[in-house]
Amino acid sequence: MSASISIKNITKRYDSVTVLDDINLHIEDGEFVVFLGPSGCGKSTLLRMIAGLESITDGAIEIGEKRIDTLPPGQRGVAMVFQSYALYPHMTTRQNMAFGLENVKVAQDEIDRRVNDAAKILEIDHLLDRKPGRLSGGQRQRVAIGRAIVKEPKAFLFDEPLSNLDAALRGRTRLELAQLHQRLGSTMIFVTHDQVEAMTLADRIVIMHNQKIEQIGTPMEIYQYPVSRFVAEFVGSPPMSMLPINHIEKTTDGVTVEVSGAGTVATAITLPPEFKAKDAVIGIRAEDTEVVSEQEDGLDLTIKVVERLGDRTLLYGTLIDGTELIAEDSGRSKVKAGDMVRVAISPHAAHIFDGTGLAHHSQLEV
Amino acid sequence: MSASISIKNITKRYDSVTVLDDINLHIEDGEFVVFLGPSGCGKSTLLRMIAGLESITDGAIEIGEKRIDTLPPGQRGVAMVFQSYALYPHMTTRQNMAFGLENVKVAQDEIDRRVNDAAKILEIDHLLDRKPGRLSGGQRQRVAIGRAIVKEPKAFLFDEPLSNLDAALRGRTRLELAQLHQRLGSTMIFVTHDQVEAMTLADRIVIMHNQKIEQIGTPMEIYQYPVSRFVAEFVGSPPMSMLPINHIEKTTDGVTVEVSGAGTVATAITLPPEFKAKDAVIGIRAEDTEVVSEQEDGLDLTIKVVERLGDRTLLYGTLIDGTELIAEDSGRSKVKAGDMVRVAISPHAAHIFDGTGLAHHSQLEV
Amino acid sequence: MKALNYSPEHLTSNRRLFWIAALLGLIMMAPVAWIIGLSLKDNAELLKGTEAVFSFPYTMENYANILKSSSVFGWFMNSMIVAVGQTFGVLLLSSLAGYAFARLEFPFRKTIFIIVLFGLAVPEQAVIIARHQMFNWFDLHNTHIGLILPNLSSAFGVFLMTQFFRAIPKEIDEAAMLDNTSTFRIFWKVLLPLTLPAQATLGIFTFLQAWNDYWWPLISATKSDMYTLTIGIASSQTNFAQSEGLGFLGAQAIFASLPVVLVYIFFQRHIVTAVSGGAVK
Amino acid sequence: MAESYRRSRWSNGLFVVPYLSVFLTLLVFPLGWGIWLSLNKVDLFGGERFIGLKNYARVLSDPIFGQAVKNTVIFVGVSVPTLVILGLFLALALNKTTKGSSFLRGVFFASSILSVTIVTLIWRIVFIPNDGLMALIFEYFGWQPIGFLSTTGWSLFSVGVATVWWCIGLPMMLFLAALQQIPKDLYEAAALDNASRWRVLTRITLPSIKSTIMLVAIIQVVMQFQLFGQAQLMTNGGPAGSSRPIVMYIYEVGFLRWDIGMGAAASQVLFLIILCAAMLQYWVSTRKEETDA
Amino acid sequence: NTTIELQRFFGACEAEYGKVTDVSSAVGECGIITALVNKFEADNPDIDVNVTTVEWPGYDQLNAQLASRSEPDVVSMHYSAMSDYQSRGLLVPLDKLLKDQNIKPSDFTNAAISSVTKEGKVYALPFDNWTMLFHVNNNMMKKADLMKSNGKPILPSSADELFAQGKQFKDATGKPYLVQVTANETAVYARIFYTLLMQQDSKFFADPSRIDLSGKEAKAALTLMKDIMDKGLSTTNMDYPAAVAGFSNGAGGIAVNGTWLIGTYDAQSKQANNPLSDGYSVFPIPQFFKQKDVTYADGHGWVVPRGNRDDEKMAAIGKLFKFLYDNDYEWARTGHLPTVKTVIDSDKFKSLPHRSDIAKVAKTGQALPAQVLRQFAIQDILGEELGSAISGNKSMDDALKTAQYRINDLLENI
Ligand SMILES: Nc1ncnc2c1ncn2[C@@H]1O[C@H](COP(=O)(O)OP(=O)(O)OP(=O)(O)O)[C@@H](O)[C@H]1O
Ligand SMILES: Nc1ncnc2c1ncn2[C@@H]1O[C@H](COP(=O)(O)OP(=O)(O)OP(=O)(O)O)[C@@H](O)[C@H]1O
Ligand SMILES: [Mg+2]
Ligand SMILES: [Mg+2]
Repeated sequence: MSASISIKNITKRYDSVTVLDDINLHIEDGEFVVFLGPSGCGKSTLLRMIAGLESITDGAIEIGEKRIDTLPPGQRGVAMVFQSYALYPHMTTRQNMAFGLENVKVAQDEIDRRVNDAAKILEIDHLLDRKPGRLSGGQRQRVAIGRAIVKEPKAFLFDEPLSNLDAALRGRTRLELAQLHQRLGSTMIFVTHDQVEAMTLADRIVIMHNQKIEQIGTPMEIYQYPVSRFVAEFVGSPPMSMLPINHIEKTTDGVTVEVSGAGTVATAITLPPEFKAKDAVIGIRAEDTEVVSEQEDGLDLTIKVVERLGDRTLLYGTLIDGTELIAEDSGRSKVKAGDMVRVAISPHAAHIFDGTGLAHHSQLEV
Repeated sequence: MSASISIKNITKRYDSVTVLDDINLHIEDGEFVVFLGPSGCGKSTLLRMIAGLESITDGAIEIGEKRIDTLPPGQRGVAMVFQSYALYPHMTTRQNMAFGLENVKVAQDEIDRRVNDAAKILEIDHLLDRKPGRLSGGQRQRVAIGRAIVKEPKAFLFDEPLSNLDAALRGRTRLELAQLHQRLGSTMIFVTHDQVEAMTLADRIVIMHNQKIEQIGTPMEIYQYPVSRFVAEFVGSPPMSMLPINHIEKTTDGVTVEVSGAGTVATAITLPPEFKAKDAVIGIRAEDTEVVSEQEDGLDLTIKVVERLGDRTLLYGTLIDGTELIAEDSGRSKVKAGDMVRVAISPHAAHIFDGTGLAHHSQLEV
Repeated sequence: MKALNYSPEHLTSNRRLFWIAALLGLIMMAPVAWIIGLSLKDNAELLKGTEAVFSFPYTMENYANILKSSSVFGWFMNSMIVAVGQTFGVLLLSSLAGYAFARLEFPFRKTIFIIVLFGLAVPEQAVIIARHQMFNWFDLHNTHIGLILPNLSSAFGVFLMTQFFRAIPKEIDEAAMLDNTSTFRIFWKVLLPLTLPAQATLGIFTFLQAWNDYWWPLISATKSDMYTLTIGIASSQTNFAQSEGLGFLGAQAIFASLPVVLVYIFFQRHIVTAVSGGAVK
Repeated sequence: MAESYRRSRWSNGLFVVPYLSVFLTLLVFPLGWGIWLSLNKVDLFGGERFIGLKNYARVLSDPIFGQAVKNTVIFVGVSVPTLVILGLFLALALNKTTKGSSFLRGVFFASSILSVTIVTLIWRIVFIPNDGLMALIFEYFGWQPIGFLSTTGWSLFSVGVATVWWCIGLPMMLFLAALQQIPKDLYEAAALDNASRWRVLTRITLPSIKSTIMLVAIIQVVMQFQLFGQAQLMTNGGPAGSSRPIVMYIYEVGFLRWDIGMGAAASQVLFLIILCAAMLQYWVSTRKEETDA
Repeated sequence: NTTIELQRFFGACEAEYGKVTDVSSAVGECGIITALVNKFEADNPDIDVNVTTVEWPGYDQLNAQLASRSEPDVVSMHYSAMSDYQSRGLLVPLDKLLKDQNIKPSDFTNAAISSVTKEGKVYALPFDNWTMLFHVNNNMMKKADLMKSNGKPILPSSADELFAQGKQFKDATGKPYLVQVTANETAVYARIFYTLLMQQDSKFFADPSRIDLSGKEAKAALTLMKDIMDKGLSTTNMDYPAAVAGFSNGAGGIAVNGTWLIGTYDAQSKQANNPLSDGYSVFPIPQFFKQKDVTYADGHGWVVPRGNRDDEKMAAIGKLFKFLYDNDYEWARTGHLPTVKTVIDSDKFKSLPHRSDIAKVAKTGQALPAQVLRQFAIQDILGEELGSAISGNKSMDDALKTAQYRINDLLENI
């Protein structure tokens, strides 16, 4: 029942404000795609346009080769799970799930079968006669998904369905969603502005920014080869540290850059001739740093805050010239706020961004 | 202005339901203590009892050696930041912050000084004339904290102040709170059920469970030496994997256990004679596992779900007998769902829990 | 590629319903238009037949005649004083009581609240005689106070304000408690400002009721300089007043309604937002 | 031991004292007095003589009172559902932000602000034979004229029309407010669920505003049981008492016949009827809630 | 200065007559009484008259004032309402006050003075008498060939004639013979019914504390009233204003209505181009039964409610009453019948339009026995029940029986 989705030259304007500008995207049958971007970048709008809840200013949407943007929402064959779940509060779980099928006059025994199957998959069969008011957040969420499943849609659309849950539940539910996708093999689109969610769920991530699609790629592509400084800073937690570059020198392996407060760093990055050196920065992820002993080479970092995550420890500090840098240490780190530590950075993992934000990566790694 | 807090034999009952049962706790002057526990365990209740918003069934509370549970909330010298912020919607930021001081007739220039100072610390000086309706979530949060700061309280109480924020903002605000604590050096109590928050913020964590305090300790103590299976499973993300123990054998270094689906594991744990072997389990954190090549020793894990967090990758899988285990691999892991990988576990980092949930740790590590 | 555009608007709106409502609206307005028409006609002309409404000439004479009566402005002022006084009184009492019922604990709170709710069902006839007698004792007849007081006992306002106060998050007053705020100051400085939309709603309803009140002013204000507009206009009709002429009557109806219409137009926005509880969230 | 700051205190009761004193002196005390009067033989100028429940016996055995109760019950039974359904219909039709619908909302609410004298004046001028608006319309279409105010059956109907016209604003406003509180995404979910308009109305909208429907119905029942002005001024209860409501009976007995005791007794009976009707309604609605919770 | 608080109905017309002291220039009830009071104040600078106008009939307000002991000094009151107040000791006897002003009971017409005398004392200054009349549209009567050669309409002198002429009228004009108030207000039914009973010399209030409607007279009166309706002789469904306007517009031949409309209709008859132009006349209700020439009458008087008043104030009130007595003619211009014999016999009065045609009402007019209480309430009950019978909702016997039962129940429980 699943199908591919094509978004062709979609534009959305409210009066004079352009919210989405000429978006093109093809989603494969059975793919799990996540729209990721900062708040207000138009993710929900795009999703709701696919669902038919928002009109389209320009462009077309096709599901399984068939143009659907002229159809009413109910006839597009998509199911949506809302951020607030939008369960019908006065109906039981069973009624909530059956409602859509009753509307199109599916036979009663078929409805029962589908509802029971979905309830079993989601482990909510014991909740079928409760109303939403008496369900916990996680259970509501599952009912909302169940309501989508029973319709056997061509595609599932999720609009930040996890943002109402607390951290623990969010982690669990994320896992369940991933398993669900494996089991059903349906096309799914998931909207979020939480990059951890995006990274853990997506086959491909669509990064949206400034009314445009900034990058499309697998989670690893996006994490390791961000196309721009925006993507690099937006994806990854803690965010990538950015150190201003004073001077660049070409070597055979790549370039060696002089970073204020950190001396020279040899990288494996080759820069094209048109590279704009002004305002260029070098980006380093916390996991590409290492706390080393005083004797070894490295940068001196004055620690401001220590975040102990159990399995690892994040050190937020400043270099001698005041530039901020986040370093990582092991979970059993003894570093305290106020300490000065020596940090080595792995030059091959660094990224360079030019003045316009365009990214350049090391050619060595894979 | 900060002071220590002593909670002595506090009990709280609603009619016949006991919510807190004979709680004892001493918080040092200037300490940052986090109450952590599952939803409904009584964290908010305890905090609100300190603030004076909830009556005490039995026991006493002292702040700086002075008994305060008989005073009205305003006179206890504590400030509280609510989950929903509870800003006065009709007052500007400045009025919100000044209101409490005006109530006790602080001189106007003193009020101005304190409000301006606090606003500067929190970087909200440009927002002083806005009303809450025109502030973003993070800004509201800071105003709520500012309202607490200007009162120069003996202690700050926070009731899940971050749970209304989205993931990104939550991370940033967590950092700010930690810095604020360093700057002010005040006694702070922070309630949460999010263990990441607890780990990153606390000097000491108070784990609550079943109307009782389950464990008090620094984040590292709690992470590394959980006193019980409950704490071990509650703290840490992903949660510790628990493998059932079939048989235990004493060795000179500690005990060697036979785990179903995993063979024998030699640990550095010595067990007391009264140890109850029935239903005992061995606990292993994901970071204490390693994906090794087929040739090496280890357990065969069939991967169900792969969570890529960028800097590392979590592998959720099952052992041959169906036991679930979570393993960790590097951020650049190539493992896919459905793969079978060999996982080595570090025996010294393992924990053993007996049938009643009591924990036993390796004596070697520090 | 131009989007053919399916508009999701139709989810909630229905054109046909709207046009039926518009038609009903015409029917609603017809009687008022009829009265306005009559009020603009010469009475003698109307005597020959009311079809005259549909043709020229029109005249303002009926209105001029009302204004010529020197007492009208005094009555108008009385109505204003009574309506405004009653509105403020009801708002104050209801807010105080609503706050206490919604937020404070005191002995017998629930019982008292239920008793007050029973008050909603008491018909005016069941109390009016005793009230009249009581006002004798205190010499309150023919005073503004005497006209204002009785409706202050209406339980509706208390009921409404209690609901509104309940809708305000509890944390707000807890925060205020921690700010060392006295109970009264919490009410006055913190919560009351948050109920402004509710005050607007209750205020408008109370004002309308006071303005249109009939029986109590009739038997309490027995001196003509204490008449309210409603009573005054009724009294100035001759016996079998109707023979005075439909136009004049129509003009009186329009004239007496004018201030409330203005109040309504002025506060209309607030009614809608207030009733929907817009601002208190 | 220690007390919570939110504890129950007498001093908190001070906030209800102002209202409560007005409530007690101007409502409860007169009500008690009214009950006392109802046990006495007394006219407008005093001369009380205790006669026990005789006034009640007279009221309850008076066929005119019986007729008034019947009229009132019929009136309430027809006008309240009409107000609720019509109010609901208008709210549904006008629940939009367009200029046109906000104008119409104003139109439908505007009549609520008129006083009863003016409302009845308007409707008498509409209903009177020969020169009335209805008469002109009937004449125009060549229909047989109807004595709206002077024919048994029609008279109560005409009072009802005026009442609905007068009172429709408040239910509409309350329903509009309730409709605006329904989360928009419920409708979006329903659209994705392929629900027809009718199913959206019956399965989403109506269940969501159930409590408001109840509230409006109770308010209207309490108000319409106290029908007086419209009947007094439009039909004077006629013809043959066929449009005389309970309150008008009370007025006639108390003020025209000066029989205050009997009037008071009738008032208490009315009070009881209203109370029972409101509580019955409340009970029915909450009971249903419980059983399907 | 002495201030007299005067409370009256008759409406307010400050705008038009607030300053007028020339009584002869005023028209209408409101205009004339306003001008009269103005004139009195002008004549007596030491006396202020403070007028409160109440909505007709104003007894709710008066009751409230009496109950709260804030009574005015002088109040307008119907004769039919007086016994209620007098019997409860709420009115001050005026014998001495009138005597001091040299006004003798015998100066008034019999119909007037008997209505205000209770238990041998006079309780009001009688101001006017009014009855129901036949207001006739001569123009339509002419069409129906019901005019005498002397320019007066032919009116029935028996029930049979009534039906015959009514039919003749209807056949000729297509309009009903009578224009009656049958909707909303039922008082007219009661007044006609009283008249018809009195014409049969029925002693239905032989005992003022109970009514007797069981006799054949009551049945006969009601039968006549119902036949008028059943035979289509009357307009239907008209309320008071509709009936008043209806007659003006030629809705029927004869309006059955009160004295107070004479002025209005006469004025219309003097204008051109309306159905009444040059064709209006008015007569007492014909004698349908042979026994007695009589018609039910009521009237307005001025009473003084109980209360503490010093001699000076009583004297001032006396002066006011004397003034009103002296100006009874002016009041009679409204259409009401004067109560002062000399006025009713005067040429000045007789030369007022139509007055000679109805002057005999002053003699034939008769009120209910003065001791009958709650006449307003009785009139309502009676009107309602008669209305039921006439409209066919009840049988006549049933209606009369119910009326009698309800009225007696009311009277028993006073
Ligand atoms: N009705 C509207 N009129 C004008 N602008 C609108 C309207 N609805 C949405 N927008 C704008 O469109 C932009 C995109 O909104 P959208 O809800 O799609 O953002 P989002 O990416 O889903 O953000 P979030 O993560 O906060 O949900 C926003 O800047 C918003 O302000
Ligand atoms: N008024 C009350 N009556 C009875 N039980 C109550 C009352 N208030 C709270 N409780 C119970 O007390 C327990 C503790 O509540 P509390 O709010 O302190 O939990 P919490 O630890 O803050 O949970 P959460 O993380 O969900 O905020 C809960 O089980 C709750 O059901
Ligand atoms: Mg969104
Ligand atoms: Mg809590």
